[in-house]
Amino acid sequence: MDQYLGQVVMAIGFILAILGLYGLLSQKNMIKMILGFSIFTTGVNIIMVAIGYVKGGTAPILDAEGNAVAKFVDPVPQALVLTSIVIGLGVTAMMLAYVMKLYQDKKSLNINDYKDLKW
Amino acid sequence: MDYSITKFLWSLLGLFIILNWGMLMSSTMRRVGARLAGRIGVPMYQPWIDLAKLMALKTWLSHGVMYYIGPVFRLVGGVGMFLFMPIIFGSEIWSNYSFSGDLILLLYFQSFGMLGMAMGASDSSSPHASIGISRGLAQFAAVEVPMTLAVIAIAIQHQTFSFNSIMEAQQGGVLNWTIFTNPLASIAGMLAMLGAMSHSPFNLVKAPNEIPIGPPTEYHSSFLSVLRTNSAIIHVVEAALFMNLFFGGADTWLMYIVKTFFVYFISVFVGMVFPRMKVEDSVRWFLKWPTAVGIIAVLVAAYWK
Amino acid sequence: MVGPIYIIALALGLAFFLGFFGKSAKTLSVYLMLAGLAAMTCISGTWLSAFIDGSVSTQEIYTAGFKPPYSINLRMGLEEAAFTFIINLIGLLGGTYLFQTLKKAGNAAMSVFIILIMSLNVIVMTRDLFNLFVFVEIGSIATAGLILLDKESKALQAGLKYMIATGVISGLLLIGIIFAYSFVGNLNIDAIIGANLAGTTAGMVAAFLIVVVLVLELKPFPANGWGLDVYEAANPGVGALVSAAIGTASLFVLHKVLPMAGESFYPYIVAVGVITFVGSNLVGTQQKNANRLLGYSSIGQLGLVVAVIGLEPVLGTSFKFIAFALIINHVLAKAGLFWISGIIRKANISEWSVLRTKPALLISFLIFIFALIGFPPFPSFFGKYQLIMNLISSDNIGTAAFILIGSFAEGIYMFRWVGDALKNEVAEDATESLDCGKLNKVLPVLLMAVAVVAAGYLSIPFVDGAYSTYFIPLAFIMFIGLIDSFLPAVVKNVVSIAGMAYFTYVMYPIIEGDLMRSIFFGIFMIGGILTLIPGFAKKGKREGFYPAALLMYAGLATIITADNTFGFFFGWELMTAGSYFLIIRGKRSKAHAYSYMLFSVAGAYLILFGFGFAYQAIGSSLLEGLGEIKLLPTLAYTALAIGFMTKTASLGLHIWLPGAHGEAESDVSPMVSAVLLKAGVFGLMLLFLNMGDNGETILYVLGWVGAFTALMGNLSATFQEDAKRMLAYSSIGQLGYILFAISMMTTLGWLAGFTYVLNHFMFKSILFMVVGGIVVATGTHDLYRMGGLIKKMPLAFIAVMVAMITMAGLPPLSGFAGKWLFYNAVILKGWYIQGVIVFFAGTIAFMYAYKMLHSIFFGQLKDNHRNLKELSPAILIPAYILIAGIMYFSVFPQDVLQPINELLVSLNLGDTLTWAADGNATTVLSNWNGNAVMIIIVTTFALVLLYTMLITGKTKKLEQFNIAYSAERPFRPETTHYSHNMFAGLNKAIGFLVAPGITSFWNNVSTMVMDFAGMVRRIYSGNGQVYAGQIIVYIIVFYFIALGK
Amino acid sequence: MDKKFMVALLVAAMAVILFPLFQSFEGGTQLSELGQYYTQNGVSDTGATNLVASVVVTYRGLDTLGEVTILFLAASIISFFLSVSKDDRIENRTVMSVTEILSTASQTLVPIIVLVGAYILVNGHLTPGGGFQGGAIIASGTLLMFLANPNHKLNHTIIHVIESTSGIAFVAIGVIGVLMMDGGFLSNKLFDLGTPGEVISAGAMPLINIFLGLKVGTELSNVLGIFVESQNEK
Repeated sequence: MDQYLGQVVMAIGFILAILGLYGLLSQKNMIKMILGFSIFTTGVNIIMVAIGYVKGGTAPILDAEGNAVAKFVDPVPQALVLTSIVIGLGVTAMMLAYVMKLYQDKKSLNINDYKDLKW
Repeated sequence: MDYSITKFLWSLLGLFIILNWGMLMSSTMRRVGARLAGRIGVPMYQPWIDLAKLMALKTWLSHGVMYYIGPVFRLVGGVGMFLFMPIIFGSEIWSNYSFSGDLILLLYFQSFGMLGMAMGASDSSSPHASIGISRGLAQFAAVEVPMTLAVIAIAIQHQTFSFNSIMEAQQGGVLNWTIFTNPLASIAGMLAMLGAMSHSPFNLVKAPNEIPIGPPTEYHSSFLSVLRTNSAIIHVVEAALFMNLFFGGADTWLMYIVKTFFVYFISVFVGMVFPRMKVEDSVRWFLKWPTAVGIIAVLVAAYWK
Repeated sequence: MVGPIYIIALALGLAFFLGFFGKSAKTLSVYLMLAGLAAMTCISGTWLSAFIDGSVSTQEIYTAGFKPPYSINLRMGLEEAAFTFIINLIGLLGGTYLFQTLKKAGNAAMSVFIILIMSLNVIVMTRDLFNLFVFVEIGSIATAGLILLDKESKALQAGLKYMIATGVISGLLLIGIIFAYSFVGNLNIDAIIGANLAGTTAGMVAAFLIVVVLVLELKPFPANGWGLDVYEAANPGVGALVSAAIGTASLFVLHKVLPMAGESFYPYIVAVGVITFVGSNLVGTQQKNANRLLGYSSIGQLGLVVAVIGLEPVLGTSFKFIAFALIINHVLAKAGLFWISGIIRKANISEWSVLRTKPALLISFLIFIFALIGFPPFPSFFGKYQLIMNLISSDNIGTAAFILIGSFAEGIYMFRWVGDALKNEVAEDATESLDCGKLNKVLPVLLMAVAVVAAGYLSIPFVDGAYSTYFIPLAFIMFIGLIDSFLPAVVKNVVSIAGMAYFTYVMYPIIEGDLMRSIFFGIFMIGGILTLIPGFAKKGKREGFYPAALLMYAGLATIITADNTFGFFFGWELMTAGSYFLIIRGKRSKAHAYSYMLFSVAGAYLILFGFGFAYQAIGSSLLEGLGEIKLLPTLAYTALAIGFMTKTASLGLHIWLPGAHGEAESDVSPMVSAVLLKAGVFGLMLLFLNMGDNGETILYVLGWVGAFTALMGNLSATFQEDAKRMLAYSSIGQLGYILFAISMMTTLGWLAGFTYVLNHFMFKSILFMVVGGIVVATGTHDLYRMGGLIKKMPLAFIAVMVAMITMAGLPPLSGFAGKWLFYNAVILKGWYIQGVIVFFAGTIAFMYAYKMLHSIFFGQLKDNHRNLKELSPAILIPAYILIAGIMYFSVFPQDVLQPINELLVSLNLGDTLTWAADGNATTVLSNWNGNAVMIIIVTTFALVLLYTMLITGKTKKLEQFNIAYSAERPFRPETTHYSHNMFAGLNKAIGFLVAPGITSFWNNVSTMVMDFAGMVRRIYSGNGQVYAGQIIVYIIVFYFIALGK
Repeated sequence: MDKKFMVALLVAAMAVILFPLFQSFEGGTQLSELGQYYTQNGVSDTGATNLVASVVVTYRGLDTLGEVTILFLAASIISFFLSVSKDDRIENRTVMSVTEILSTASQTLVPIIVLVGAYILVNGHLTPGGGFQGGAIIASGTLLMFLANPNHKLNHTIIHVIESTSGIAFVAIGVIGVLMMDGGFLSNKLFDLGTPGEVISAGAMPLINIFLGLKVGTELSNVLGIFVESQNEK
């Protein structure tokens, strides 16, 4: 299992990203679209984490003396994913706010009802 | 360039001969026409009497300056055409002022009198005058097409626009005449001539009999005498033009008279046989057959060049 | 110097600081924000000036005290300084512009605004890939926030679509970045570029994802519905930011990151850019909403720069200039237009006529539009010229062609817009919605307008063949423009004529000794002065007339004096612009000026295209290159010929002329007809002299085109009832003669051509001046409503008669010289049938000459014209000066034609004409002595007149109605004036020849383009989800085309 | 064609494009160049034993600043356009009553949550955690409060003051790094790096973590508060 941990997590990441994309593109309900988007970003985040994986590695935290006790996983993707999560959060929050406001306007969550601008 | 008084007097004499010959020809034709219609016709001297009478009638009336000058333009056109073309081939005395230009000059100078006349008649304010002019111009434009084609074919054939050179090329026997060396161009040219002479069937412009239409209708007395003078001159000059181009020109006055009479007779004869055409029909007709013949003539000439 | 990092610190600190105020102290907050933006602008500005001085070198800024790649670093070099400066400046001016809106929206909006600008700075400066991602996201979110400034439902929808689209692409960007990190072990952009990421399949996919997302940030056609909605729905102030600032930053990023994907990827970026440029502009042709239209244009312009970025390896040393010129042009013009849109507050472009109430804004608007289309003297003109030259030099002919097509498509809607603004009625309540009371709205617009002109001036050193002297007449025109609103027309006329005379005096030495140029220079300059004189008859201020006229003449002069293709094209475009503004002044000229402009622009691009081949041949702009074209010479020469023929209005390209010349103001018509058309002739002559053996076929075809143009033009003129249109069609016919004549490429042909050029210049000036004056006096264009004016205007009549006799080519006037040369040339050349067509056209010319003389001057005087007087001396004096010219030419043709003959012999066109001392001209075929003809005819005329007077005596004038008319005496002039449908017989016989087939052909073409555009734009369904799907489709298609192998 | 089917096709094509990426992934055999550097030099460079924290706060401090900015932006924008004017506001809207258990539990749990958050935040440079994590936990306390009492009012003034102060402080620390230490923006070496493993160590990192935590915590709370309050619109 350990042998393929990286690949498994990576696969999960890709599958989630693709599924999230599918949800975003196929659901008419805007809340569900945002859920799809969330799943998509989660998948991407998982991919990022998986990239940093090193077989047999542990969290990149040194012991109290500041010595490396074990083989570490890559700290960089972990740091990046933190940023990525926050960005995803910000974007999702904004999208939700938009949808709330749109719903107040037309009382509909169907994306097809918001086509005032076109051509 | 000879601008001497002698030259001037010789030309004046030529003009006088031609004027009288033109009037004679006109009365002859009127008689011929009358005989064909079973009438006796006017006496041979009728044109002289008419001219004298018209000249004697002093008019007091004019519609305006252009009305006055219109006949002047017209006569200048006729006289000018006469002056720019040599009368007798090979004769220095009878060469007129042909040194100043050649066939091209003549072709364009034709229109000089027409334009002046048109403006003069227009100045009379009568719609009939301008109706006649508009028809005349339309027909003239169409006639010019086969005419131009014929001229170009001849120019290609002889590689010149000069009257003297064209006539020279036709010397030495009837078979050297353009009508035999270049029959297609001649046909196109002669057909164009029918239009240029404005006889029936292409005389809707003047249409003298049925309706009072056309520029000459607007003029009377001495103005009309100027126009009559011009028409006598122009008939001969036109005929001489075609004679020079197609029938070898004239090297004596006798030949001149015979050949111009013959050319003139053709146009009158056709007129006696065919009824008058509407202007759109005549435009179509000129742009159809004579033009087709002319194009073939040009192509053939270009091929043989 | 203040470190660039302070831009970030300052902006963020200020943004956070504004949070203290909560909802209070809004005015103070706005001022603080503007102060912050000003400080940011200053920082980048001082860096920029230091870089230009060369006093600093590129700086690397390390954060956290560690060297890259271990920490994030920023770079400040010349390019970064320039781009951040532009962005900050747009931020500052945009913030100023949005002052009231931001104040109303509150402190949060101001924070968002300043953060947006800050993020763009970082995007430009950062050299770290992930950092780039973070700040791109900041930019996106900030934009999504600003879209809501107006809190409208449409803005909300647009914002959501924008968020969905950017969300999807940023996720994909992240995948690309993390894998790039995985492959290279690094996030530093320079390190990744150095590591050959694209070397492996997976690495290429990663690089592809990064690049394609950055391309998508630029809203490539057709995956850009979300971007368009933003432009349409957002406050125009925000649209300006999106288009100018964000677009600029995104372009820089693409440029920065593109090397990751390797050399082989560049062509695809070119394709993406070109497709966007062409597609977006084409679809834009159907658009009427101003902001959305600006969106289409923005996307198109950015696409053009994307293509240029992709062309970097091809463009070499010119790349930076071209890219920067196009960007700066786009930024300044587009920001200005968006801001104007916010002031105008009219959604539909047809209501933009309200601009006319604000001249400063109107002029700015025109500057921006002409800058966008690439007219001189704006930077995009320089950029596009150099771009096309380099593209063709490097054998990228297709790319060059598509870029020109895209530019033309942009012209289609831009000039429709200009037409609407200049000509549509201003509704009474239209000014109510205007929002230009505040200086902070108007000032940024004016600054942009000044800046775009200045940027054009600064472009001069970068383009081969561009001289600063080209700007001298422009400076004079600007001066005239400044006094335009204050002074009466008379004063401006004097100043203009003086200016032109002085300019002629100064410029003449440049071309002295070159007879061909001298002739055209004479026509343009003397013609210019003479055609300005009738302006003295006009009253009022005539705002806009003098700048336009002088612009045209400046262009014409530049065409002649230029020694290189750049100068020629510069002049050509100035002339086009000037003449457009002249033509559109006519009351009913909107549609005609529009079609004039479209043909002109298309022709200009063809010329530019052809010039590219000349540039390719010799590697510089010199005109000599025209003769050296080796690469596709037939294509190049054909393009040039068609380009010039749009100006000479040859058959098929003529449909703009009758309306444009016919509807123009009375003193504009002679300018654009008698003078302007000769520019096309000059171009053709220049071209023909250089074509050599490659041009045989082209010349042969053009000969036929010329012949049919002459026939069609004259025949159409004959059937016109509108006096000025008749003259306009007559111009088409005359230009047909000229085209035919010079296509023969023989001394006689060219001599005929020059004769026609000179004659047409003189008689058409007279005709348009006098007839134009009569049209104004009688208040009608219709010939059949005039009549009998010879009694009222005898001098005008004589002028028209002389002009008409010249036109008809009757001896003894100079028109016959052309005819005589023609006959000789035709026979010697062997173009018999074409020649006959031309001669037929000549006799037809005779008909409309009569129709015009008769209808105006003869026949019945109308009751409402009984009080008319002779035309103003302002018209008659220049007309009679020209008549004197015709007379001189008629009496002494050899004085004019002999030098030209010598010139033509020296040009190796053959020596076939000899001149005798007495003026007799001889060819192998014919002779003609103009002098003698004149003497004989004048003498004969005098004698015959004398004779007539002798036999006639003194006459008395008849009353008007004293005529016999079908046995009735008429009492109304209208019933007795035979003019309408005068040549009915001819029309019945051959009228079908001029059935408007060509007009309907072009109508069909334009309908087809419009329908196509209408069809394509259906992809913008308005559904945000569909837009996201389109992005995915775009990526997939792009991937399989670029990497599918 | 069915829309969903088409979307599925699209997504499948996307998967095909992404597949080479997946295929190239070898399951983590060795550290990247950067990772190696950080594990070897991270402690000596920054004095923090939590390497992730040293990357987040120091090496990639500018990203973190950007990240905070994004939250700030989101909060600002949402507050800007979801804010309800006083006239349209219902002061106390009736909501489903909350169970005794939830309201009581929240009263006890919230302080503990905040405390945990504070701990994680302060020890960010030593143990897993840091400013973001701590801030997020603190915000979860706010969430619990709202769940227990939807009509709870946040004091926006305090939130704004904390938010702005910590934001400005963050930027100020960065600028001081440039001015004083010549070490570059957001340098960690403002203070002595100290002994790795101790609470007061790792230079400016703990301070930054605290400001970061405060900012994140207040911003997330703010966003929650706005969402809740926006439901009060008539």
